[in-house]
Amino acid sequence: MRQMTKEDLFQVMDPEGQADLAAIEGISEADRMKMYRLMMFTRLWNTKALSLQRQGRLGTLASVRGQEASNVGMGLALGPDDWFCPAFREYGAMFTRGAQPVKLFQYWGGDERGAAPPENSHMLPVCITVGSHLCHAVGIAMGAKIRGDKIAVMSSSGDGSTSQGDFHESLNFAGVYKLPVVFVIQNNHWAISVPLHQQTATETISQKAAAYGINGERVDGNDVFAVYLTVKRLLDLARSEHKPSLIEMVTYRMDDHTTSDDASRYRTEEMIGPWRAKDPVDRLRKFLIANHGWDDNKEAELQAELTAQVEKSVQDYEALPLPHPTEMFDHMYAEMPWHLLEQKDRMLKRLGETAR
Amino acid sequence: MRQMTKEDLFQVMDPEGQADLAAIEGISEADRMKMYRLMMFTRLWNTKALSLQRQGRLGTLASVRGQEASNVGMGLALGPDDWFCPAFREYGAMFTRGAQPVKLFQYWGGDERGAAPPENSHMLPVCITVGSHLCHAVGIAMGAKIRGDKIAVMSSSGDGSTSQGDFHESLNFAGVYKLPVVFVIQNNHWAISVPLHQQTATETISQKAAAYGINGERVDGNDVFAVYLTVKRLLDLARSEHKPSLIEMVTYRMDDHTTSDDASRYRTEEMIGPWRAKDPVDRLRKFLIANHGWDDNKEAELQAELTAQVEKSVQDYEALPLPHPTEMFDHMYAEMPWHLLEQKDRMLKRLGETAR
Amino acid sequence: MARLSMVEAINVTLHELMARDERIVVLGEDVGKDGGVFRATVGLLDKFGPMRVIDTPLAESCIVGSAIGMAVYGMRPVAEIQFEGFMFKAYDQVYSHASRLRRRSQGVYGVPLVIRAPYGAGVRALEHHSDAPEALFAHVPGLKVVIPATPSDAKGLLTSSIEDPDTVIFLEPKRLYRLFKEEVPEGDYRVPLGEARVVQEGDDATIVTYGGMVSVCERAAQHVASEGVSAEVIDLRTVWPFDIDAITKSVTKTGRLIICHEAPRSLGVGAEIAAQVAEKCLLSLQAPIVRVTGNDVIPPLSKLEEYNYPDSEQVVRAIHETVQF
Amino acid sequence: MARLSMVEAINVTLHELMARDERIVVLGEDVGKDGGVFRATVGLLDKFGPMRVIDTPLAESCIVGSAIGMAVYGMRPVAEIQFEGFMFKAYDQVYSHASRLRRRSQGVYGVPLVIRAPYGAGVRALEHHSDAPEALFAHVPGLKVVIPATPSDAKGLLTSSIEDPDTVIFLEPKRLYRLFKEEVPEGDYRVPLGEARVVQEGDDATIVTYGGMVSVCERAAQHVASEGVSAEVIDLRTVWPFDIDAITKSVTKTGRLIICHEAPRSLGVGAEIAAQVAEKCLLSLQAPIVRVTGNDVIPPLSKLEEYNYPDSEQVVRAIHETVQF
Ligand SMILES: Cc1ncc(C[n+]2csc(CCOP(=O)(O)OP(=O)(O)O)c2C)c(N)n1
Ligand SMILES: Cc1ncc(C[n+]2csc(CCOP(=O)(O)OP(=O)(O)O)c2C)c(N)n1
Ligand SMILES: [Mg+2]
Ligand SMILES: [Mg+2]
Repeated sequence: MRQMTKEDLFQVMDPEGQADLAAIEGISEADRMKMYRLMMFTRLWNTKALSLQRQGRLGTLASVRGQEASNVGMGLALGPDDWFCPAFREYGAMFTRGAQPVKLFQYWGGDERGAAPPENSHMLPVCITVGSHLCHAVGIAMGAKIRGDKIAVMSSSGDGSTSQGDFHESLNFAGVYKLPVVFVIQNNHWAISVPLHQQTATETISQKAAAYGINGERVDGNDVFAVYLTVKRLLDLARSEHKPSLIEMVTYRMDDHTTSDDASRYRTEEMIGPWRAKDPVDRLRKFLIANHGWDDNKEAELQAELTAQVEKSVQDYEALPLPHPTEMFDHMYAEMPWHLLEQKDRMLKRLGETAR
Repeated sequence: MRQMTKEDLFQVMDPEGQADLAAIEGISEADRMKMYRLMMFTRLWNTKALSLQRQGRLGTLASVRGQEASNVGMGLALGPDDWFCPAFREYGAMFTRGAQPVKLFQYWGGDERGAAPPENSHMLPVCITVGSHLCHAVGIAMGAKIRGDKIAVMSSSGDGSTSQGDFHESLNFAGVYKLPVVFVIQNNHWAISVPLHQQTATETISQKAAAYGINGERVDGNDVFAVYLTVKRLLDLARSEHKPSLIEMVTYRMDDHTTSDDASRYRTEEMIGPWRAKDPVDRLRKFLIANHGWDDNKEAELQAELTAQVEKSVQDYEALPLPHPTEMFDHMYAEMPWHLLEQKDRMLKRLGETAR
Repeated sequence: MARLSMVEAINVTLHELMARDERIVVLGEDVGKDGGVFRATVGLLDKFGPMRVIDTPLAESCIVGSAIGMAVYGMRPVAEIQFEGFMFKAYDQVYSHASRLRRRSQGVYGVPLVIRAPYGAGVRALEHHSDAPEALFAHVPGLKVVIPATPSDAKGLLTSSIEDPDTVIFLEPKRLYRLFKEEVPEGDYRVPLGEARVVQEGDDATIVTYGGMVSVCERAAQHVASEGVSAEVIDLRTVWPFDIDAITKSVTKTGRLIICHEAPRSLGVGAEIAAQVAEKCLLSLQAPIVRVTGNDVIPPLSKLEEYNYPDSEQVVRAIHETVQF
Repeated sequence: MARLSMVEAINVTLHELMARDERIVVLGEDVGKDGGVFRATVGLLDKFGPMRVIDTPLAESCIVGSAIGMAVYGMRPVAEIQFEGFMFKAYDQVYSHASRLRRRSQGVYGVPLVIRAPYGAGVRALEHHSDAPEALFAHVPGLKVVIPATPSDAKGLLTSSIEDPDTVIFLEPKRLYRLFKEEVPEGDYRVPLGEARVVQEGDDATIVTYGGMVSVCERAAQHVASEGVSAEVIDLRTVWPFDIDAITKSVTKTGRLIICHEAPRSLGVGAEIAAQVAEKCLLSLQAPIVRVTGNDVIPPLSKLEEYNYPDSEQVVRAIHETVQF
């Protein structure tokens, strides 16, 4: 088996939007439009979220700008019964699974109730402890295999997550048990201030698959078609042959790590520059213009429509009633034990209320 | 880079004791004799320890039988200033670092005082939590690199340890920082009842090096010359060029996992059979007979001498005074805090003694 | 009813529950072919096959992490950690996820997971094989901690733990695994979580204990009985959230409290019991609260092992102390 | 003396100590080029270079594990865990090794390691960024736990921690990082570990607290002072092993005890304080011991954050309760 190098990079659409049409034959025009719509929506929602944060109307939050293709492409590749285990920078993928924009605002605005995954989304809530949810993806895949359910499971996490012990243990389990699971790594080249080459001494992330006897692939993460085709193919392989995969999405974090971060402390404009030309949204737009009669009018119309959706979700968010302070006791256990009842009661007394 | 397969196995002496004499030129006759002596001593000590355990004179303990070559070979390859971080089945390697047989009896007999590493042995005490000491090896190597000390560090652990998150994090650190560290894996094919193929889906352990951008090698662990030459070469590389390595020693656990285990529950005589013919001690003896005039008389003499040493250490062990109950408070902190003083005092009262 | 040791009772319970609930899956190191290093899972692999009795790689974090995933998927995983001292490799999965996913998902997912581990000292074992870390789980919001003291309770509590919708850390005192046998109810048998057992009634002092210390305290109570002192012995069974009513009721009656556990003293479960009593029934107290516990040390190896954990003599002394105060 | 915030004081301390002791090495995620997510390590990389200020891969277990190795090798590592909620990935290294290697090697090796982490709630952060897990370290035999409440103490305690021959878990209340500045002694400055600080003397009730709750309790004490109630406020500083003499001395004087911490109530440090007092000075107690603490919940996100941790009003109420008992 040959080891992957940096030269291995699956791409079907170049930064100019020129695509290998034969390769993408299986993606209908409607699906291509859906991809664009979701990517654009993700970008607009993300932009809005950043601006709300600056105004103090949202809390700390991680921008997904630059990673819309890898997000939307992998999300759309999932089947309805497949499971998805996201990290914390996957709004685009979450939208493909039916996540409500208002709920995301609610959660990142500091209200846990926004974290509830939509009914039947087969999606875990956001995972913030880097890498640890890969084990959960493995467990879901074990459950599916035990039950004989023909589904696949996909996790998503960053290049930084590949340094965690849980990454290793998860991929090893997947290899040993031949699980229907696909581990997607969003290689956006940074883990806060740590660049990829200080995260690992390997040339690629996909080559790490060799340590687990599983399949490793390396994809242009800014090419939504390449992302979609690869993830779909490997999810199929997982579902039908119980072959697990590690997929490296080569992309870039265009913004600060989060709104609490100031990336200028550790990276220069020269580093980002080359990636601007590879923008995933622009790339797909160019393709649509060349191949599907997309134009400025349609663009303006779409943006207006999606912007209105985003604005509506902001209004809905801001109209949400505050959680009652005792909400913090909810869902700690299926049934509230005495010590929490006591503490809840104390809280109510503090608030001058009586037991609810 | 080509991926290692099962066919890759460095050997310079075959199971019949026939060696590539050119390859072992650099190992003097005295060194060869020393290897044999230490391997034989390890085997005799180990046999005695197992029998003491059966008689209730020692506690639970893990037999090293079958792994004497990989133990002694790697131990002798270390330079005097190098560091060694063992797991729990490395008596042979520990003897090469000056470990006192009586101390090992003391420790495995249930008295912590036996765990004290010999002065200047640059050896950590036994590590029982599988895989976790690989991080310590990394840290020692970081310390050495920071200080500019020209030393190398070696850890030893089992095939089972490669499934642990700490294995992964350690090898990744070693790759990223280019540390003078060599991770030796004793692939004895079992982690208690779990055979290698249920531990990992890879064909070899050495191929896991590819996930860290470090050097991986695969060695016949029952060939003491191959072990010694490889470890020495890679320790040199670590010391002089800060190149870390992962070395897989292919060997076999000939006995039960520990004295608490009954391997007949999960492995058959047929599985062990082929490995009897590869015995590392017999192999070296055949070599010595063929090349250095070793004979039955010399063998009998050596065995008598070493057996007497072992017996002496048993006597010394059994003559050791029991630890005083308050010994458990020693070395918990450099200076005993009030709560331990209080507890120690309570213990003395319980014993009817007054403060010491 | 059959006479069973605790480890047999656990084994029988797993057999029975797995037979009647397909969702139950057992996983861990050496739980399959080997039947577990203490034989707690023996026979399960033959009966239920490798899909439901899973020998895992040597990786505690993913044993627990994957069990969490299975639980979310609707299974009822019972994960074995080979010894309590190795639970810390999985601590993040327990602390950050098992205890939190219900709330993080706002009740959409639960984690009905049982993590079993042999627990405590008393079998002359190696380092990391004699620890008593229950407090480190009890302090984590969202968890339950159970420690049985008899074979019957082991069955009844394990059943309730596996049926519980939340994560239960189920610690099995090694010293009791084979110490004695007793009649264990056959078939369906539950001991509800959160309910203590009054092992012996008494009026002069309350002894709150659990796990391997229950019989130690029982013996102490019998000893002082011969001196005319009547001590009430309470076995918590569920170590957290413990049965506060049983404790306060008894202390209100006796006015004296002795707490006994083998775990390190400081910030142990005993500290919380003392704090609750000092808050809820201080005025009933006629003597200082006494804790008889393991020391704040690394549990010593066999040569000193017995000196670290409480014995009946110490408990007797503590009873004398409080009663004569 | 310079007026510094707590995070500045920590930064200055690291600068000064690293300049005078070559053995000190700082490592962690984003501690180098970025200067730390809270800027605690800013400037160190430029001054001391990448050999002593080490940006690590994203792997907490090996951050602590490798720091242990460095400590054994004779360095004085100061490991930063980016947020307290991520310490659990390294928990096994702390529990099984940092706290044990001295004894395991019979004193041949020690682990003079400081693990720094931003700690606690109050900065409207994400999940895992507002936890208060000190009890989970205090219960582990062999560790010390330190939580400063002022910039000067941060300097003095960090200095003592780095010079200490054993492992110290050094938790830095995020809410205090920039809350206020004060004059911080320049140059060599030590606050000995294990010594509490009497923040305010008083006769009617004792309030034992630490970290971010110290100023909350101080305000409460000032409030009740205006009502003629004199409360003594004790800042533990070293949370474990805490200054037992300071506590018992004060409680013996006042007869009333309030304990305040933001960490979850059950099995928290407060439980141990209560247990110690219930054992050592029960007869001095004129009222039940009251704990004012965080709840046994996942620290809520920003919208409810302030409702979870104690505020001065609650402490005032607790003082009233005990004084009027
Ligand atoms: C276990 C853990 N350690 C530290 C952090 C703090 N942290 C949040 S995101 C991040 C970097 C993550 O990098 P990567 O995995 O590449 O994902 P990205 O942020 O680039 O999407 C760090 C260190 C965390 N969330 N979890
Ligand atoms: C973290 C951890 N989990 C479980 C154990 C129990 N245990 C002791 S040895 C062992 C198997 C180790 O296998 P391997 O690493 O191959 O070493 P070997 O015993 O073959 O020398 C296990 C599971 C342990 N010591 N540490
Ligand atoms: Mg990244
Ligand atoms: Mg092995």
